[in-house]
Amino acid sequence: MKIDICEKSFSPWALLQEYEQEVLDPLYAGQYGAATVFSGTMREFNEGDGVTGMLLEHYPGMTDRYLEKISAEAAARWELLDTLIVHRVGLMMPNDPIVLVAAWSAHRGEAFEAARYLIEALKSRAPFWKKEQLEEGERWVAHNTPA
Amino acid sequence: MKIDICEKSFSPWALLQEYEQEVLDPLYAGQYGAATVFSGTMREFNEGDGVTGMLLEHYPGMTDRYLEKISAEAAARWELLDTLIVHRVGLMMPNDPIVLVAAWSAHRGEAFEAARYLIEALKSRAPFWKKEQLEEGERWVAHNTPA
Amino acid sequence: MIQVRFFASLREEMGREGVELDAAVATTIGEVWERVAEGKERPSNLLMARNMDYSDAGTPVSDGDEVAFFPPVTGG
Amino acid sequence: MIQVRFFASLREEMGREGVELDAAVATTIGEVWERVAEGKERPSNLLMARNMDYSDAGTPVSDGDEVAFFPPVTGG
Repeated sequence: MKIDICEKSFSPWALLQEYEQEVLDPLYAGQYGAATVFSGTMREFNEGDGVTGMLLEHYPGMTDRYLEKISAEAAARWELLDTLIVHRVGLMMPNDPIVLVAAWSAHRGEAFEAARYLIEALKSRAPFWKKEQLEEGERWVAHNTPA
Repeated sequence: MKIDICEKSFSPWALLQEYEQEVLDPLYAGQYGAATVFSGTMREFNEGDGVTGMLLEHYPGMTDRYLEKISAEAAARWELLDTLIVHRVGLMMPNDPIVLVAAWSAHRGEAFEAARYLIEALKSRAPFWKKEQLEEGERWVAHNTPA
Repeated sequence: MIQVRFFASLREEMGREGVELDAAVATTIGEVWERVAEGKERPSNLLMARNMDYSDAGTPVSDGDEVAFFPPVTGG
Repeated sequence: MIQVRFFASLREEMGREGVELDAAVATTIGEVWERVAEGKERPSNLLMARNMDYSDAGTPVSDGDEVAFFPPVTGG
Protein backbone atom coordinates (compact mmCIF):
# COMPACT_ATOMS: atom_id res chain seq x y z
CA MET A 1 0.00 0.00 0.00
CA LYS A 2 1.84 3.00 -1.31
CA ILE A 3 0.93 6.70 -1.39
CA ASP A 4 3.01 9.21 -3.26
CA ILE A 5 2.51 12.95 -3.57
CA CYS A 6 4.72 13.94 -6.38
CA GLU A 7 6.07 17.39 -7.24
CA LYS A 8 7.52 16.44 -10.59
CA SER A 9 6.06 14.99 -13.77
CA PHE A 10 5.75 11.20 -13.59
CA SER A 11 5.03 8.37 -16.00
CA PRO A 12 2.19 6.19 -14.67
CA TRP A 13 3.31 3.21 -16.75
CA ALA A 14 6.96 3.41 -15.73
CA LEU A 15 5.87 3.65 -12.07
CA LEU A 16 3.62 0.61 -12.43
CA GLN A 17 6.36 -1.43 -14.09
CA GLU A 18 8.76 -0.52 -11.31
CA TYR A 19 6.21 -1.10 -8.55
CA GLU A 20 5.28 -4.56 -9.82
CA GLN A 21 8.91 -5.57 -10.18
CA GLU A 22 10.15 -4.17 -6.91
CA VAL A 23 7.18 -4.51 -4.56
CA LEU A 24 4.48 -6.83 -5.93
CA ASP A 25 6.59 -9.58 -7.45
CA PRO A 26 8.83 -10.26 -4.43
CA LEU A 27 5.71 -10.63 -2.26
CA TYR A 28 2.98 -11.81 -4.58
CA ALA A 29 4.36 -13.18 -7.87
CA GLY A 30 1.86 -15.74 -9.17
CA GLN A 31 -0.90 -14.49 -6.85
CA TYR A 32 -2.19 -11.33 -8.47
CA GLY A 33 -4.42 -12.35 -11.36
CA ALA A 34 -5.85 -8.87 -11.79
CA ALA A 35 -4.71 -5.27 -11.74
CA THR A 36 -7.06 -2.38 -12.48
CA VAL A 37 -5.49 1.01 -13.04
CA PHE A 38 -6.86 4.49 -13.55
CA SER A 39 -4.62 7.16 -14.99
CA GLY A 40 -5.85 10.77 -15.02
CA THR A 41 -4.18 13.21 -17.38
CA MET A 42 -4.41 16.99 -17.64
CA ARG A 43 -6.68 18.06 -20.50
CA GLU A 44 -6.13 21.22 -22.50
CA PHE A 45 -9.80 22.14 -22.18
CA ASN A 46 -12.36 22.33 -19.35
CA GLU A 47 -15.93 23.59 -19.39
CA GLY A 48 -15.48 24.90 -22.92
CA ASP A 49 -12.29 26.87 -22.29
CA GLY A 50 -8.69 26.26 -23.32
CA VAL A 51 -6.42 25.56 -20.36
CA THR A 52 -2.71 26.25 -20.78
CA GLY A 53 -1.45 25.25 -17.34
CA MET A 54 -2.63 24.17 -13.95
CA LEU A 55 -1.50 24.70 -10.38
CA LEU A 56 -2.33 21.89 -8.00
CA GLU A 57 -2.44 22.96 -4.37
CA HIS A 58 -2.86 20.55 -1.48
CA TYR A 59 -2.92 20.41 2.31
CA PRO A 60 0.34 18.65 3.20
CA GLY A 61 -0.21 16.15 5.98
CA MET A 62 -3.97 15.95 5.57
CA THR A 63 -3.56 14.79 1.97
CA ASP A 64 -1.33 11.88 2.99
CA ARG A 65 -3.66 11.07 5.84
CA TYR A 66 -6.72 10.86 3.59
CA LEU A 67 -5.00 8.93 0.81
CA GLU A 68 -3.91 6.39 3.43
CA LYS A 69 -7.39 6.32 4.92
CA ILE A 70 -8.97 5.74 1.50
CA SER A 71 -6.46 2.97 0.71
CA ALA A 72 -7.21 1.31 4.05
CA GLU A 73 -10.95 1.52 3.38
CA ALA A 74 -10.51 -0.23 0.03
CA ALA A 75 -8.31 -2.90 1.64
CA ALA A 76 -10.98 -3.53 4.28
CA ARG A 77 -13.81 -3.72 1.77
CA TRP A 78 -12.28 -5.88 -0.99
CA GLU A 79 -9.83 -8.75 -0.99
CA LEU A 80 -6.82 -6.93 -2.37
CA LEU A 81 -3.13 -7.75 -2.47
CA ASP A 82 -2.01 -4.15 -2.77
CA THR A 83 -2.93 -0.62 -3.86
CA LEU A 84 -0.98 2.34 -5.17
CA ILE A 85 -1.99 6.02 -5.31
CA VAL A 86 0.20 8.69 -6.89
CA HIS A 87 -0.92 12.32 -7.18
CA ARG A 88 0.89 15.23 -8.75
CA VAL A 89 1.07 18.65 -7.06
CA GLY A 90 2.50 21.99 -8.17
CA LEU A 91 2.52 23.52 -11.63
CA MET A 92 1.73 21.25 -14.56
CA MET A 93 1.09 21.39 -18.29
CA PRO A 94 -1.55 19.83 -20.57
CA ASN A 95 -0.99 16.09 -21.15
CA ASP A 96 0.88 15.75 -17.84
CA PRO A 97 -0.30 12.82 -15.70
CA ILE A 98 -2.19 14.07 -12.62
CA VAL A 99 -3.23 10.94 -10.79
CA LEU A 100 -2.66 7.21 -10.83
CA VAL A 101 -4.56 4.64 -8.79
CA ALA A 102 -4.07 0.89 -8.99
CA ALA A 103 -5.54 -2.12 -7.20
CA TRP A 104 -4.16 -5.68 -7.37
CA SER A 105 -6.25 -8.71 -6.52
CA ALA A 106 -6.53 -12.40 -7.33
CA HIS A 107 -9.75 -11.66 -9.26
CA ARG A 108 -10.91 -8.93 -11.60
CA GLY A 109 -14.19 -7.93 -9.95
CA GLU A 110 -12.48 -6.79 -6.79
CA ALA A 111 -9.68 -5.01 -8.63
CA PHE A 112 -12.20 -3.04 -10.74
CA GLU A 113 -14.42 -2.06 -7.83
CA ALA A 114 -11.50 -1.07 -5.62
CA ALA A 115 -9.83 1.07 -8.30
CA ARG A 116 -13.10 2.86 -8.95
CA TYR A 117 -13.58 3.41 -5.23
CA LEU A 118 -10.06 4.80 -4.83
CA ILE A 119 -10.48 7.44 -7.52
CA GLU A 120 -14.01 8.46 -6.47
CA ALA A 121 -13.03 8.71 -2.79
CA LEU A 122 -9.88 10.65 -3.69
CA LYS A 123 -11.89 13.10 -5.78
CA SER A 124 -14.48 13.67 -3.09
CA ARG A 125 -12.29 13.79 0.02
CA ALA A 126 -8.54 14.26 -0.58
CA PRO A 127 -7.66 17.95 -0.03
CA PHE A 128 -6.34 18.95 -3.46
CA TRP A 129 -7.41 22.06 -5.39
CA LYS A 130 -6.89 22.93 -9.04
CA LYS A 131 -6.31 26.41 -10.35
CA GLU A 132 -6.49 26.60 -14.12
CA GLN A 133 -4.49 29.01 -16.21
CA LEU A 134 -6.62 30.10 -19.15
CA GLU A 135 -5.66 32.11 -22.20
CA GLU A 136 -7.11 35.08 -20.33
CA GLY A 137 -6.47 34.93 -16.62
CA GLU A 138 -6.87 32.05 -14.22
CA ARG A 139 -9.63 30.42 -12.16
CA TRP A 140 -10.12 27.92 -9.38
CA VAL A 141 -12.00 24.81 -10.39
CA ALA A 142 -15.24 25.09 -8.38
CA HIS A 143 -16.04 21.40 -7.90
CA ASN A 144 -15.34 17.98 -9.32
CA THR A 145 -17.72 16.37 -11.79
CA PRO A 146 -19.68 13.60 -10.10
CA ALA A 147 -18.87 10.08 -11.28
CA MET B 1 -8.22 0.98 -31.83
CA LYS B 2 -5.59 -1.70 -31.66
CA ILE B 3 -5.83 -5.47 -31.27
CA ASP B 4 -2.77 -7.61 -30.71
CA ILE B 5 -2.55 -11.38 -30.32
CA CYS B 6 0.85 -11.95 -28.95
CA GLU B 7 2.92 -15.16 -28.96
CA LYS B 8 5.66 -13.89 -26.68
CA SER B 9 5.71 -12.56 -23.14
CA PHE B 10 4.82 -8.85 -23.02
CA SER B 11 4.94 -6.06 -20.46
CA PRO B 12 1.54 -4.35 -20.21
CA TRP B 13 3.10 -1.17 -18.81
CA ALA B 14 5.81 -0.90 -21.46
CA LEU B 15 3.16 -1.41 -24.15
CA LEU B 16 0.95 1.31 -22.67
CA GLN B 17 3.85 3.75 -22.44
CA GLU B 18 4.73 3.07 -26.06
CA TYR B 19 1.12 3.20 -27.24
CA GLU B 20 0.43 6.55 -25.57
CA GLN B 21 3.62 8.07 -26.93
CA GLU B 22 3.32 6.74 -30.45
CA VAL B 23 -0.42 6.58 -31.09
CA LEU B 24 -2.43 8.54 -28.52
CA ASP B 25 -0.27 11.61 -28.08
CA PRO B 26 0.15 12.49 -31.78
CA LEU B 27 -3.65 12.36 -32.18
CA TYR B 28 -5.07 13.24 -28.79
CA ALA B 29 -2.49 14.89 -26.52
CA GLY B 30 -4.38 17.13 -24.08
CA GLN B 31 -7.72 15.44 -24.85
CA TYR B 32 -7.64 12.19 -22.92
CA GLY B 33 -8.32 12.98 -19.30
CA ALA B 34 -8.87 9.36 -18.35
CA ALA B 35 -7.42 5.94 -19.07
CA THR B 36 -8.70 2.79 -17.40
CA VAL B 37 -6.60 -0.32 -17.78
CA PHE B 38 -7.08 -3.94 -16.80
CA SER B 39 -4.06 -6.23 -16.70
CA GLY B 40 -4.61 -9.97 -16.22
CA THR B 41 -1.70 -12.07 -15.03
CA MET B 42 -1.26 -15.84 -14.82
CA ARG B 43 -1.72 -17.09 -11.27
CA GLU B 44 0.15 -20.08 -9.88
CA PHE B 45 -3.06 -21.50 -8.42
CA ASN B 46 -6.59 -22.14 -9.67
CA GLU B 47 -9.51 -23.87 -7.98
CA GLY B 48 -7.25 -24.96 -5.14
CA ASP B 49 -4.51 -26.51 -7.29
CA GLY B 50 -0.99 -25.38 -8.08
CA VAL B 51 -0.53 -24.48 -11.75
CA THR B 52 2.99 -24.65 -13.19
CA GLY B 53 2.30 -23.61 -16.76
CA MET B 54 -0.51 -22.81 -19.16
CA LEU B 55 -1.14 -23.33 -22.85
CA LEU B 56 -3.40 -20.73 -24.42
CA GLU B 57 -5.09 -21.93 -27.60
CA HIS B 58 -7.17 -19.71 -29.85
CA TYR B 59 -9.05 -19.72 -33.16
CA PRO B 60 -6.89 -17.55 -35.43
CA GLY B 61 -9.03 -15.25 -37.52
CA MET B 62 -12.13 -15.56 -35.36
CA THR B 63 -10.20 -14.23 -32.36
CA ASP B 64 -9.16 -11.08 -34.21
CA ARG B 65 -12.65 -10.70 -35.58
CA TYR B 66 -14.26 -10.82 -32.13
CA LEU B 67 -11.70 -8.58 -30.44
CA GLU B 68 -12.36 -6.02 -33.18
CA LYS B 69 -16.10 -6.47 -32.82
CA ILE B 70 -15.92 -6.00 -29.04
CA SER B 71 -13.75 -2.89 -29.45
CA ALA B 72 -16.23 -1.47 -31.98
CA GLU B 73 -19.13 -2.17 -29.61
CA ALA B 74 -17.38 -0.26 -26.82
CA ALA B 75 -16.60 2.63 -29.18
CA ALA B 76 -20.27 2.80 -30.20
CA ARG B 77 -21.56 2.69 -26.64
CA TRP B 78 -19.21 5.13 -24.87
CA GLU B 79 -17.49 8.31 -25.92
CA LEU B 80 -13.96 6.97 -26.24
CA LEU B 81 -10.83 8.29 -27.88
CA ASP B 82 -9.21 4.88 -28.27
CA THR B 83 -9.01 1.31 -27.01
CA LEU B 84 -6.28 -1.31 -26.89
CA ILE B 85 -6.58 -5.07 -26.41
CA VAL B 86 -3.54 -7.36 -26.16
CA HIS B 87 -3.89 -11.10 -25.50
CA ARG B 88 -1.17 -13.68 -25.08
CA VAL B 89 -1.35 -17.10 -26.78
CA GLY B 90 0.89 -20.17 -26.60
CA LEU B 91 2.77 -21.56 -23.62
CA MET B 92 3.18 -19.31 -20.59
CA MET B 93 4.44 -19.40 -17.01
CA PRO B 94 3.03 -18.12 -13.70
CA ASN B 95 3.26 -14.35 -13.34
CA ASP B 96 3.26 -13.86 -17.14
CA PRO B 97 0.81 -11.21 -18.34
CA ILE B 98 -2.13 -12.81 -20.19
CA VAL B 99 -4.34 -9.93 -21.20
CA LEU B 100 -4.35 -6.15 -21.29
CA VAL B 101 -7.33 -3.94 -22.08
CA ALA B 102 -7.33 -0.15 -22.01
CA ALA B 103 -9.87 2.56 -22.77
CA TRP B 104 -9.09 6.26 -23.15
CA SER B 105 -11.72 8.96 -22.81
CA ALA B 106 -12.10 12.59 -21.81
CA HIS B 107 -13.87 11.49 -18.61
CA ARG B 108 -13.37 8.71 -16.08
CA GLY B 109 -16.87 7.21 -16.00
CA GLU B 110 -16.73 6.21 -19.64
CA ALA B 111 -13.17 4.89 -19.43
CA PHE B 112 -14.08 2.67 -16.45
CA GLU B 113 -17.27 1.31 -17.96
CA ALA B 114 -15.66 0.65 -21.34
CA ALA B 115 -12.64 -1.16 -19.85
CA ARG B 116 -14.91 -3.35 -17.78
CA TYR B 117 -17.03 -4.08 -20.85
CA LEU B 118 -13.97 -5.00 -22.93
CA ILE B 119 -12.68 -7.58 -20.46
CA GLU B 120 -16.11 -9.10 -19.73
CA ALA B 121 -16.98 -9.34 -23.44
CA LEU B 122 -13.55 -10.80 -24.21
CA LYS B 123 -13.96 -13.42 -21.50
CA SER B 124 -17.43 -14.43 -22.64
CA ARG B 125 -16.98 -14.36 -26.43
CA ALA B 126 -13.39 -14.30 -27.71
CA PRO B 127 -12.37 -17.83 -28.75
CA PHE B 128 -9.45 -18.53 -26.40
CA TRP B 129 -9.03 -21.67 -24.30
CA LYS B 130 -6.71 -22.33 -21.37
CA LYS B 131 -5.10 -25.67 -20.64
CA GLU B 132 -3.45 -25.74 -17.23
CA GLN B 133 -0.37 -27.77 -16.43
CA LEU B 134 -0.66 -29.04 -12.87
CA GLU B 135 1.89 -30.77 -10.71
CA GLU B 136 0.16 -33.98 -11.76
CA GLY B 137 -1.07 -33.89 -15.33
CA GLU B 138 -2.97 -31.20 -17.13
CA ARG B 139 -6.57 -30.03 -17.56
CA TRP B 140 -8.65 -27.71 -19.70
CA VAL B 141 -10.24 -24.86 -17.80
CA ALA B 142 -13.97 -25.66 -18.02
CA HIS B 143 -15.39 -22.13 -17.93
CA ASN B 144 -14.59 -18.59 -16.90
CA THR B 145 -15.68 -17.25 -13.53
CA PRO B 146 -18.57 -14.82 -13.96
CA ALA B 147 -17.79 -11.19 -13.17
CA MET C 1 -16.86 -28.79 -49.40
CA ILE C 2 -17.41 -27.58 -45.85
CA GLN C 3 -14.32 -27.16 -43.66
CA VAL C 4 -15.11 -28.42 -40.16
CA ARG C 5 -12.82 -27.48 -37.27
CA PHE C 6 -12.56 -28.55 -33.63
CA PHE C 7 -10.80 -26.64 -30.85
CA ALA C 8 -9.40 -27.20 -27.37
CA SER C 9 -10.80 -30.15 -25.37
CA LEU C 10 -13.16 -31.03 -28.21
CA ARG C 11 -10.23 -31.27 -30.63
CA GLU C 12 -8.59 -33.72 -28.24
CA GLU C 13 -11.79 -35.75 -27.80
CA MET C 14 -12.33 -35.92 -31.54
CA GLY C 15 -8.71 -36.87 -32.06
CA ARG C 16 -8.34 -34.43 -34.94
CA GLU C 17 -8.24 -30.73 -35.75
CA GLY C 18 -10.91 -30.91 -38.40
CA VAL C 19 -12.37 -32.64 -41.37
CA GLU C 20 -13.75 -31.80 -44.80
CA LEU C 21 -17.38 -32.60 -45.42
CA ASP C 22 -19.25 -32.84 -48.72
CA ALA C 23 -21.61 -29.84 -48.74
CA ALA C 24 -24.38 -32.02 -50.20
CA VAL C 25 -24.79 -34.08 -47.00
CA ALA C 26 -25.67 -31.29 -44.53
CA THR C 27 -27.88 -28.20 -44.74
CA THR C 28 -27.47 -26.89 -41.17
CA ILE C 29 -24.72 -26.76 -38.55
CA GLY C 30 -26.63 -29.34 -36.52
CA GLU C 31 -26.50 -31.72 -39.46
CA VAL C 32 -22.80 -31.04 -39.91
CA TRP C 33 -22.28 -32.14 -36.29
CA GLU C 34 -24.21 -35.37 -36.87
CA ARG C 35 -22.10 -36.16 -39.94
CA VAL C 36 -18.74 -35.59 -38.27
CA ALA C 37 -19.30 -36.52 -34.61
CA GLU C 38 -19.21 -40.29 -35.12
CA GLY C 39 -22.21 -40.84 -32.86
CA LYS C 40 -21.02 -38.52 -30.08
CA GLU C 41 -23.92 -36.60 -28.57
CA ARG C 42 -23.72 -32.81 -28.95
CA PRO C 43 -22.62 -31.38 -25.58
CA SER C 44 -25.21 -28.98 -24.15
CA ASN C 45 -22.61 -26.23 -23.78
CA LEU C 46 -21.07 -26.74 -27.25
CA LEU C 47 -20.35 -23.51 -29.12
CA MET C 48 -20.66 -23.31 -32.90
CA ALA C 49 -19.43 -20.85 -35.48
CA ARG C 50 -20.08 -20.48 -39.19
CA ASN C 51 -17.43 -18.50 -41.05
CA MET C 52 -16.10 -17.23 -37.72
CA ASP C 53 -19.44 -15.91 -36.45
CA TYR C 54 -21.24 -17.51 -33.53
CA SER C 55 -24.17 -19.53 -34.84
CA ASP C 56 -26.47 -22.29 -33.65
CA ALA C 57 -27.51 -25.75 -34.73
CA GLY C 58 -30.21 -24.37 -37.01
CA THR C 59 -27.92 -22.05 -38.98
CA PRO C 60 -27.86 -23.05 -42.67
CA VAL C 61 -24.52 -23.98 -44.21
CA SER C 62 -23.43 -24.04 -47.80
CA ASP C 63 -20.51 -25.01 -49.98
CA GLY C 64 -17.28 -23.22 -49.05
CA ASP C 65 -18.29 -22.51 -45.44
CA GLU C 66 -16.03 -23.03 -42.46
CA VAL C 67 -17.86 -24.51 -39.48
CA ALA C 68 -16.22 -24.72 -36.05
CA PHE C 69 -17.21 -26.55 -32.86
CA PHE C 70 -15.66 -25.78 -29.51
CA PRO C 71 -16.20 -25.78 -25.74
CA PRO C 72 -16.96 -22.63 -23.66
CA VAL C 73 -14.25 -20.03 -24.13
CA THR C 74 -11.84 -19.35 -21.26
CA GLY C 75 -9.63 -16.46 -22.33
CA GLY C 76 -8.72 -13.28 -20.51
CA MET D 1 -3.14 28.83 20.65
CA ILE D 2 -5.17 27.45 17.74
CA GLN D 3 -3.48 27.39 14.35
CA VAL D 4 -6.00 28.42 11.69
CA ARG D 5 -5.28 27.70 8.03
CA PHE D 6 -6.94 28.68 4.75
CA PHE D 7 -6.49 26.94 1.40
CA ALA D 8 -7.01 27.58 -2.30
CA SER D 9 -9.58 30.25 -3.29
CA LEU D 10 -10.40 30.89 0.37
CA ARG D 11 -6.74 31.60 1.11
CA GLU D 12 -6.79 34.16 -1.69
CA GLU D 13 -10.03 35.73 -0.47
CA MET D 14 -8.73 35.94 3.07
CA GLY D 15 -5.48 37.38 1.82
CA ARG D 16 -3.45 35.13 4.10
CA GLU D 17 -2.48 31.51 4.64
CA GLY D 18 -3.52 31.40 8.22
CA VAL D 19 -3.60 33.01 11.60
CA GLU D 20 -3.06 32.11 15.24
CA LEU D 21 -6.00 32.40 17.55
CA ASP D 22 -6.06 32.48 21.33
CA ALA D 23 -7.71 29.19 22.39
CA ALA D 24 -9.70 31.01 25.06
CA VAL D 25 -11.85 32.88 22.53
CA ALA D 26 -13.45 29.93 20.69
CA THR D 27 -14.85 26.57 21.80
CA THR D 28 -16.03 25.22 18.42
CA ILE D 29 -14.89 25.39 14.81
CA GLY D 30 -17.88 27.64 14.05
CA GLU D 31 -16.67 30.10 16.66
CA VAL D 32 -13.14 29.93 15.24
CA TRP D 33 -14.59 31.00 11.87
CA GLU D 34 -16.41 33.94 13.43
CA ARG D 35 -13.22 35.12 15.14
CA VAL D 36 -11.03 34.95 12.04
CA ALA D 37 -13.41 35.70 9.14
CA GLU D 38 -13.60 39.46 9.69
CA GLY D 39 -17.35 39.54 9.17
CA LYS D 40 -17.34 37.26 6.07
CA GLU D 41 -20.32 34.93 6.06
CA ARG D 42 -19.45 31.22 6.17
CA PRO D 43 -19.91 29.85 2.62
CA SER D 44 -22.52 27.06 2.51
CA ASN D 45 -20.05 24.68 0.82
CA LEU D 46 -17.14 25.51 3.16
CA LEU D 47 -15.18 22.48 4.34
CA MET D 48 -13.61 22.35 7.79
CA ALA D 49 -10.96 20.17 9.36
CA ARG D 50 -9.71 19.83 12.92
CA ASN D 51 -6.25 18.32 13.21
CA MET D 52 -6.52 17.14 9.60
CA ASP D 53 -9.83 15.32 10.03
CA TYR D 54 -13.02 16.56 8.40
CA SER D 55 -15.21 18.19 11.02
CA ASP D 56 -18.15 20.58 11.19
CA ALA D 57 -19.01 23.90 12.77
CA GLY D 58 -20.05 22.22 16.02
CA THR D 59 -16.81 20.31 16.53
CA PRO D 60 -15.12 21.42 19.79
CA VAL D 61 -11.62 22.86 19.57
CA SER D 62 -8.95 23.18 22.20
CA ASP D 63 -5.52 24.62 22.76
CA GLY D 64 -2.93 23.26 20.33
CA ASP D 65 -5.44 22.31 17.62
CA GLU D 66 -4.98 23.03 13.94
CA VAL D 67 -8.20 24.16 12.27
CA ALA D 68 -8.45 24.47 8.49
CA PHE D 69 -11.08 26.04 6.23
CA PHE D 70 -11.23 25.37 2.50
CA PRO D 71 -13.51 25.18 -0.55
CA PRO D 72 -14.73 21.88 -2.12
CA VAL D 73 -11.79 19.69 -3.11
CA THR D 74 -10.99 19.26 -6.80
CA GLY D 75 -8.16 16.73 -7.04
CA GLY D 76 -7.82 13.63 -9.17
